[in-house]
Order: sequence, then structure tokens, then C-alpha cells
Amino acid sequence: MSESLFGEDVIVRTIARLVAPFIQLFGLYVLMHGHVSPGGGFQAGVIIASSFILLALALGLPESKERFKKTIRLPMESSGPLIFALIGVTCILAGGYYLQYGIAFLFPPAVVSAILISAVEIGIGITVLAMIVTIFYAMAGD
Amino acid sequence: MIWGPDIFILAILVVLAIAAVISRDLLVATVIFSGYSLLMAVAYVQLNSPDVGFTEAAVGAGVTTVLFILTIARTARMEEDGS
Amino acid sequence: MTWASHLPIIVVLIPLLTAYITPMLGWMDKRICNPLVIVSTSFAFIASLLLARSVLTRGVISYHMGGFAPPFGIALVVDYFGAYMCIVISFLTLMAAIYSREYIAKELHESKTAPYYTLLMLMTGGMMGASVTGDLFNMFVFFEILSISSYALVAITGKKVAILASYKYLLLGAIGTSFTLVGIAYLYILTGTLNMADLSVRLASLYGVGRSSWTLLVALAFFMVGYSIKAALFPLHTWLPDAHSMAPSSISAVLSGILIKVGALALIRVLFNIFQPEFVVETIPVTSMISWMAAVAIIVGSLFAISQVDLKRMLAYSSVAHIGFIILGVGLATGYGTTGGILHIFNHAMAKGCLFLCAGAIIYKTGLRNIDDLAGLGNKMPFTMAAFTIAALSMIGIPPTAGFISKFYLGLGALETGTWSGWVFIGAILLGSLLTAIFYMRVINNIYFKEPLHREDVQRDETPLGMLIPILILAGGCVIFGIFPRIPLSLAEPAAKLLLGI
Amino acid sequence: MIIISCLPVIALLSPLIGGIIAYQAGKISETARDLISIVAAIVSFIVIVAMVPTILNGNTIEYSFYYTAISTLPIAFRVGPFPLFLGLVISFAWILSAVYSHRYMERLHSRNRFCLFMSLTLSAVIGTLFAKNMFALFIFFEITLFTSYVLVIHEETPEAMAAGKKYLFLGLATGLVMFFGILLVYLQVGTLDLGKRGILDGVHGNILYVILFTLLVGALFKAGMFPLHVWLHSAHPIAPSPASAVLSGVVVKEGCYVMIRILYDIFGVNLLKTMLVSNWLVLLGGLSIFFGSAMAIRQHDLKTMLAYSTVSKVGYIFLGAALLTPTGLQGAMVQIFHHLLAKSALFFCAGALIYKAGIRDIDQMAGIGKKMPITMMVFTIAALSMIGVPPLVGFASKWYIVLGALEAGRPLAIGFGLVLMLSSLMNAIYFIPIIINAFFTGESEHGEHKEVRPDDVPLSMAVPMVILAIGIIVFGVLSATTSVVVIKPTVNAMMGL
Repeated sequence: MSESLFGEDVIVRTIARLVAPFIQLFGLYVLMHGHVSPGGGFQAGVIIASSFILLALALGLPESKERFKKTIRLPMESSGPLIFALIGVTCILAGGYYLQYGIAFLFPPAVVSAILISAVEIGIGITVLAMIVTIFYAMAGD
Repeated sequence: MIWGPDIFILAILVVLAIAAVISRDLLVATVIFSGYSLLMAVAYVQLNSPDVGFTEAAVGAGVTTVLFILTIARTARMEEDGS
Repeated sequence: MTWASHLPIIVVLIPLLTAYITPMLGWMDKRICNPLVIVSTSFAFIASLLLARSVLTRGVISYHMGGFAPPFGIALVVDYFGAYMCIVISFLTLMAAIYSREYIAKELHESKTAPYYTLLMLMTGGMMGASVTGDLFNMFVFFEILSISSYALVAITGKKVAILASYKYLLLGAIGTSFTLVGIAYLYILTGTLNMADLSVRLASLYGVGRSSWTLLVALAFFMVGYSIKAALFPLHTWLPDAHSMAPSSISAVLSGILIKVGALALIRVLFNIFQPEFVVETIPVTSMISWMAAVAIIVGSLFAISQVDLKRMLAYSSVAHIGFIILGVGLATGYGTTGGILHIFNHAMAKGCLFLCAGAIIYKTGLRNIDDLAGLGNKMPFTMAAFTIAALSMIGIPPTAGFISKFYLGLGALETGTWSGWVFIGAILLGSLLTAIFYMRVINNIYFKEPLHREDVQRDETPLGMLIPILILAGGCVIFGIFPRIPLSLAEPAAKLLLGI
Repeated sequence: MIIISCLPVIALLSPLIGGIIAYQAGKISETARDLISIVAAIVSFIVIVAMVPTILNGNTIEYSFYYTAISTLPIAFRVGPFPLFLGLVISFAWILSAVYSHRYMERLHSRNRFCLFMSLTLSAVIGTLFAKNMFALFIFFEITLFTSYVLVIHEETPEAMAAGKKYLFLGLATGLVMFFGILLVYLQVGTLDLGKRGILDGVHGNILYVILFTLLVGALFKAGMFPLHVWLHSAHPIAPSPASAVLSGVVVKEGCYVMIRILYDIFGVNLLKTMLVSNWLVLLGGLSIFFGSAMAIRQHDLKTMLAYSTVSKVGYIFLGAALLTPTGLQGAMVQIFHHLLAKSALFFCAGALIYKAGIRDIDQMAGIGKKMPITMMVFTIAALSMIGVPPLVGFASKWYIVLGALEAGRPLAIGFGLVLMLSSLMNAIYFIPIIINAFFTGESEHGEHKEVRPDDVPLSMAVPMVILAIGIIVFGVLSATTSVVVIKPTVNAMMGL
């Protein structure tokens, strides 16, 4: 898929360019509200990834790749679980069990819990985002 | 619990599933499957699991469809007879 | 809480963390991967030893993930058996990692180095996790991690046969996975819990109660089939010979040495930790059924191995036979028998690991895979072939190697049942041992007592030191733990007693 | 005292370590290699001699690695009169064999390997003799199988490989049957100790017969008894002659030793008498005697003939032991001793003929006695002893066995006393013609050994043969004395008298 599915259709290209940041914004919303409302890291990652897929479909693969280079994707893929695991270890260092969020560590337990859960969700989101985009690029002819 | 919409959704789900199976044009089948996933997402929300519904909408209806279409683009669009 | 109480999660985290760091570092410099993996598996090995010590002194350790007490949270429960498996897994992975340094440089394309080590570490993490977890669904997740990474590792050479083997493995593995998932779902419907200890308590009240007991049986059947595929128990072993012979040898060693044993571990957990021993032994004779299957596996696996011409395929079929020994010991459900089965996990891991690493060394040096072409190697690679011989004798069960001790325990266990089927099982064990001798002696005779075709075949050309060290360590282990079998038995014996509740 | 209790281990380890050192030395110097292996055997012999005073005082030497094996089954050693007696003879025969093989082996390939596995076999045999329980005994018993397998297939010809395959796989199979018997014993009584003259007292019923059968299968295979002899006549002749000598002289005796331990220490005389199996075992022994002799008469290959003769002699040992009387057992022990000397001597002679004249066939031996007088004199003495001519050791053993048969007092036992006589006749039929042919017939028309110059084998080969021949005569003359001093106390210890 060397070029856009839609040829040089101006409307599609423009709309896609306009919509993509909003999709990403929505993804971030889902990400940050994961611990209080439906949603979370995984869904957010998929939503943000879909914005890149949209760009690829509308603008063509090369341009989409230009915005999300392999050199960025590769560290992102493995940093997500790393964040997850390290936060678990942080809980141990702070005197709790692995992944025990509700511990008093500089802040009251409720605050720490919110911060740590959000961090874990961010980690998951990053990985899912990078993985899905990578799979998409691989299938589209990387 | 409201029975009407549930049964309506389930009925359409069955129809879509059958349509996806009998369609010989794989692209059509994929698009039907995408609609099926969307309705599944609604059904999940109805069953009080918005999280799963969310995921189904994003992954099942969105990413999976794109990946299917890419696969079809790389192979053949029409299901072949017999061999 | 001392740091030692966190050991259950640490043994899982070390390989998994390494798996995530490896691709990033490997992206910068490929040469870092191997030392990193060796260091981290060494730490995992040391941590496993500490874990075992802590289990031996303090009894079963329960670790609550996220601070939620079971049955609400996910618990890691390390009993003697889990600690034992952790030691075996980390030890063999360490050997494979040391071996990989030079082996992989020749066998694999440079661009695959980082993925190779990443997948190896993921697989190790999955195996460690499956050994220490006390939660049924968590075990399923770890099984997925190890299965998927092993599918990829089988195909990593990129050869067409390897990809085909991997595909076959994937298909059967996926069936196994879905079967276990269905089993988990049934148990969850019945009890509303996934914690193993909790499940075992709640299921006890359901034995033989109307429809629920039928559901219970269906769940048990699904588990048996699903995990038997993972363990390659006889009629479901068909993926194993292809996958294990086509993978790179270092991976074959890990796959044959421990991965299928993790399937056996899952079977043991389901039989004795989730269902009560009384239930699976007396009410429904599941253990007797799997013993019969294992007895058939011993004979059929050995017969298939005899008919092979490819060395690695022969070793793979030999694994089918020896997983039969392990499952037979477990299925006997007697003190001696289960001890023997658990002990054989360790002994077979060492011997088969050594054999596969030797086969890899032969391929590395000469490119030969055919058993009939091995003439003269006894002079060409004396140390490697001596190690091969020792490991083969251990597989046959010749004293004073470790295999003899497990044979002794398995035989005692079969007799201990005191039934006529026990005599059939001991017949299978002894006949299996004899058949094993037939195909291993063929290799040994070819190596040492056959005139080579070309004179240059006998020139001294030893395996590189980096590959030789793990081979020799494993072969030495086969002898040392045959003379000092109390070292592994000190964990295996209480493990069996705890599982059987005696 | 600690040093004394370590002696069995030293006796075991010195050939093991010596063999490995010799193997490495062999890459540099062949003479050094042979010297080292001879020294290792001598050290082993001296160490066993050093145990004699303690044993004569009526003590036993024990050594255990209690914490190494399974807690109730340590790999442990206990030396009593019988193992010590046999250990002395075996390690002495080994020295002779090591000396002999120095020159004999020089025409064969893979000499280092041969030397190594000879030493390993000695080590394993000593381990078998000194084992304290059946578990340790079985370990060394199986190791012997593998080390001697390498000796059998030394030539690496297709025939040797086929003979070795038969030996190895039958040995493994019977070993597994014996293993099964050991498991049965352990599960029945929870011990495998060999020092109690019968540990199966509490066991009743058919299981006893199963145990007896399974245990004996393993031992009798190694001993080459009649139904399980099928490997012996192909494996022993195909090995190089020093190896044939130790295989027929020593490894077979290991099987006999294990058989006697099973009968007298696992079961015990009283239990066997209540089991009423003695007659059947005697019958088996008689069959072996008769069959071995009959087959030996038919042979033309000298070494094959000697191998069949072994089958027959093992029958004597088994018969004597199965009579369950002190005199019968005494006869069996003298027979072990006698056969060890005589059969080693005969195989040395056969080796000398191959080495010097290249003949294996009996028909080619006409007139060879004039060219190789020492060899043929030794051959004559050993053969006469085999037949049982009075002043030699062979006569003493037959005498005791017949006495034992009379002592047992059963008609069947007396009947097999007669079989013994018959078999002596058969021995004469196959040995006497060879001797007459060698000394009193002129060289045949074909002249198979024309090129042989009238000097005999090298000194290092002649000396072991001559020592054995002298041993046969001396111990034959002194048989009454040795019986009282050595054999009788051993027998009494075994029988619990």
C-alpha cells in the first residue's frame, strides 16, 4: 500500500488531518479517566492507534510513518510493560506488596493510588498503541 | 431490564452473523462483521460491562476490520469454489 | 516484611523485566543482549534457590499481589513443588543462555539476536509465573505468555520447515489453550472463584451433588485435554517431534527440558491442588486413566524414537516417552511414585537438555543431523561426546546416573499401588527403559565404534568453550545427582507428600 | 581404624583413578600406560591383602556414605570373609591379565581404550563384591555390564558388534528383571541389607518364588547359566584374549557371587529349604553342566570351546551352591577359585596361540606342543584340572560337590553327583584330544604354523600363564589345608553355623 486508498481526494485528506488530533485527544481522555470510568490504558491505546491508521489510510503509508517512526515505536513497545513492572517494584520498595497501590508514600494512600494507577494505565496505553500500529504497518507492507 | 431492544439487537446480530457467513465477497463479509462487532459492543454495555463494550468497539469494529481489509488487499477478494 | 518475602514475585519479575529491557538495549548494541540475559538468569537462579530455602524453612509461602488477600486478589503460592520447578527452569535457562552466545551467532541472522533473547526471557518468565501462581486464571495467562513466545521461537530460524512446525504447534497449542479456558469458565460458574486454594475448598462440597458434579467432570475433562496438549502426553503429542526438532538446539533443550514439564505441572496443580486427591484417585479414577495413557506413551514414544534417523527427531520422540514417565509417576498417586515423577522432571531436564545441546554442537561443528553419519565423532569431539554418553545413560537409567534414581522411585511407586495395574506399569517402565537403551546405544555405537568414512572426520575439533561449559555442567549434574540424589529429593519428596496430602 | 574402614573404597578407587591416568599416559607412552595399570591393580591387591588380618580376627570392615544416596539405601561397603576371598583372587588374576595384555595388545587398535575399560571393569567388580546392600550391589553390577561391553566389542568387527549387542541388551533386560526383584524385596521388607543371612523371613506366599526367579535371572545371566548362556559363546571368544580371560574368569564369577549372595543372604538357607526349590535349582545346574559340555565337544574354534566349557563349570558352581549344604557350598567356592585360575590360564594359552601362530582352530594345533612347549604345558595342566585329575584344584572342587550331594541325601542330588562324573568324562573328551594332538602328532600336511619359530611367547605373556599353572598345582596339593584355613570359615559364615 504505497499510496492512499483514496487517491488524492482533498476532502478525505483534509478531514482526516483535522479529525486525527481529536481522536488522539479522546484517547488521552479515556486514558486519564481509566481508573474512575469505563476505559483505560488498553482502550486508549487502541483509540490513539486508530488515529494513525486513519492517517495511513487517508494520506498514505509513508506520510503516516513519517509521523510515527520506528525509532520511537521500538522503545515504546517495551517501555510500557517496564513501567508497569517498575511501578510494582516501587510498591515493594515503599513497603507494600507488589502492585499494592494503596500505600502511604509521600502522599496519602488515595492520592498515591490514583497516581500509580494512572501511571500503570499510561504504560499499558503506550505499549498497546505502539504494538497495534506496528502490526498495522507490518501487514500494510512495512 | 428492557427486553425489547435486547431482543432486537440479538435478532440483528443473528442476521448479521448469517449474512457474514454466507457472503462470498470477503470485503462485504468484513464490513458486515464490523457492524456485528459494533452491535456486540452495544450488547455488552447492555449487560453492564461498559469496559468490554468499549474494547469491542475499538478493537473489534475498528482495528480488526482494518487488518482484515489489509489482508484481503494482499490476497484475494472473492472466496473460491471447491479447490 | 523482609525482602525475602517478596521472592515469589522477584523470580517472575527478573526474566520478564529482562525481556522488556533486552529489545531496547539490543537496538543500541546487539552484543549486550547475551551478557544481560546470562546475568539476569543467574539472578533468577539464585533467587529460586533462596526461595526454595525459604520454603523449606518456613513452609508454603503465599504472596498477595496488590495487597488484596485471596480469594479476591491474585495470590502467588509457592509450595515445595513450585520452588523446585523454579530452580529447574532457571537452571536450564541459564545453561541455554550461556550456550546461545556462540551458537546463535552462527545459527541465526544477526537481526534476530535481540528478538531471540527477548522471547527466551518471556518464555522463562511465563514458566516461572506458571510455577508460582496460586490463581487458575493467572496460570492461564502465564501459559499464554510461554506458549506464544515458544511458537515464535520454534519458527525463529525462518526456514520453511520450522515455520510449518511452528504453525502445527500453534494450532494444537491454541486448541489446548481454549480447552483450558473453557474448563476455567466452568469452574468459575460453579464456584465464583479462581483462587486454587479457595476452589479446592468450595469444590469439595460439590463432589457428587446432582448436576454440578457433572459440570465438575466436564471441567476436569477440559483441563485434562488442554494441559495434556501442553505437556505432549501421548495421543496429543503430535506437535512435539516437529517443533522440538526444528527449533534451534538451545531452544529445543529448553522446550524439551522444561516447557513440557510446565504442562505436567499444570496437570498436577489441577489434579491435586484444585481437585482433592481422594476425588481424582478414588471417586473418579482420573489418575489411573492418565497413568494408562502415560504407560502407552512410554512404549509408543520409544518405539517411534527407535525408527528415527534424524538425531534431533529421535531426541524429541524420546521426550514423548519420558513425559510419559513423569505423568505415570504423578498418576500413580503414591508417595514413591509421585516423588519419582517429580524427581524425573529434574533428571530428565538435565539429561535431555544436555543431549539437545550436544546435538546442537554436532550441527554447529559438522552440520550432521543423521544418526548414521556420526561415525568418528568420538575422536573429533571427545568432551561433547562423553557428555552425550553420560546423558544418554542417564536417560536409560543406568546407575550411577540420576536417571536410575528416578527409575527406582517410579518402580517402587508402581509396586506400591498393590494392584495388578501396578505390575503392568512397572512392566512399562522397565520395557521403556530397555527400548530407550536400544536407540541411545545405536547413537553411542555409531559415535565410538564405527569406522568413519573420511579420515578428516577424526581430526580433533572440539566444540567452542562457551558451548562446551553448559554441556559439561549438565552432564556432570547427571552423575552428581545420581550419586547424591538426596539434594533434589529434599524438595521433591515433601512436594509429593504435600500434593498427595500424606 | 578409620584407615581400615576406608580400605574397600581405596581398593575400588585405585583401578578407577589408575585407569584414567593410564588412559591419559597412553597418549604419550604405551609402556607407561601399561605400567600404571599394572600398578593400579597391584595397589588394589595389596589393599585387599591389608584387609585380611581384620577379617581373620572375625571382624567385618564397613564403610558407608550415609548421606549420599537414599537414606535407607546408602551406597555402602561391607567386607566379610567371602567377598575378601574372592576379591583377593580376582585382583590377583587382574594383575596377571594386565601383565599379559602388555605384549598381546600391541597388534590391536584402541589400546588406550582397552586399558581404561579393563581397569574400570576391575573397579566395578570390586564394588560388586564389597557392596553392603543389594542396591549398591546392583549399581556396580550394571556398571560392569557396560564396561565389559566395551571389552567385548573391542575389535569393532560386525561379528563383535553383533555379539556385543546380544550381550548388552540381554544383560540390560535381565538386569531390569533383577531390578524388579530388588524393588519387590525392598517394598516387602524395607531393607536390602546383605549381612543378615536372610531378610525375607516375614514374607509368605507366591511372591517369594517371584522374587527368587527375578533376582536369579539377573545373576544367572551374568554367570552364563544354561538357559541364559546364549550370549556367552559369542561374546567371550570375540573379545581380545586378556579380556576373554577376565570375562570368563572374573565377570562370570561376579554373576556366581551375586547368585550365592541372593541364595544365602537375601533368602537364607532355612527359607530356601521351606520353599522346596533346591531340587529344581540343582536340576538347572545339572542341565547347564551337561549342555555346556555337550556343546563344547562340538566346537572347532578353541576359544568358543572354552566359552562353552565355562557354561558347564558355572553349572558346577550353581549346583554346589543350590545343594544348601556346607560341603556343597564349599565345593562351589573351590570351583569358583579353580575355574578362575584354570579358565584364565586356558584363555591366556589360546591368546598365545593366536599371538604366536595365528591359529584359533583346534584341528590346526597338531604338533604345536613342540614349538610352544611352555604354552602347551600350561594348557595341559589347566585342562587336566578342568577334567578333575586328582592332585589339581579341579579335583578338590568336584570332590566337595559330590560330598555335598551325598550330604544332602536326596536321591536327585545323588543323581547329579553322577552327572558330575559323566561331565568329567565329557571334559576329557574335548580336552584330551587337543593335548595328544599338540604333543604327539607331527605337523600336518598343510603346515598352518610353519613360520612359527621354535621359541615360545614373550616373557611378559609366559609369566602369568606359568604363575597360574603353578597356582593350580600348589593349591591342588594344599587343598585340604586351604579348605580348613580359608574356605571352611567362609562357608560357616555364609551358612550361619
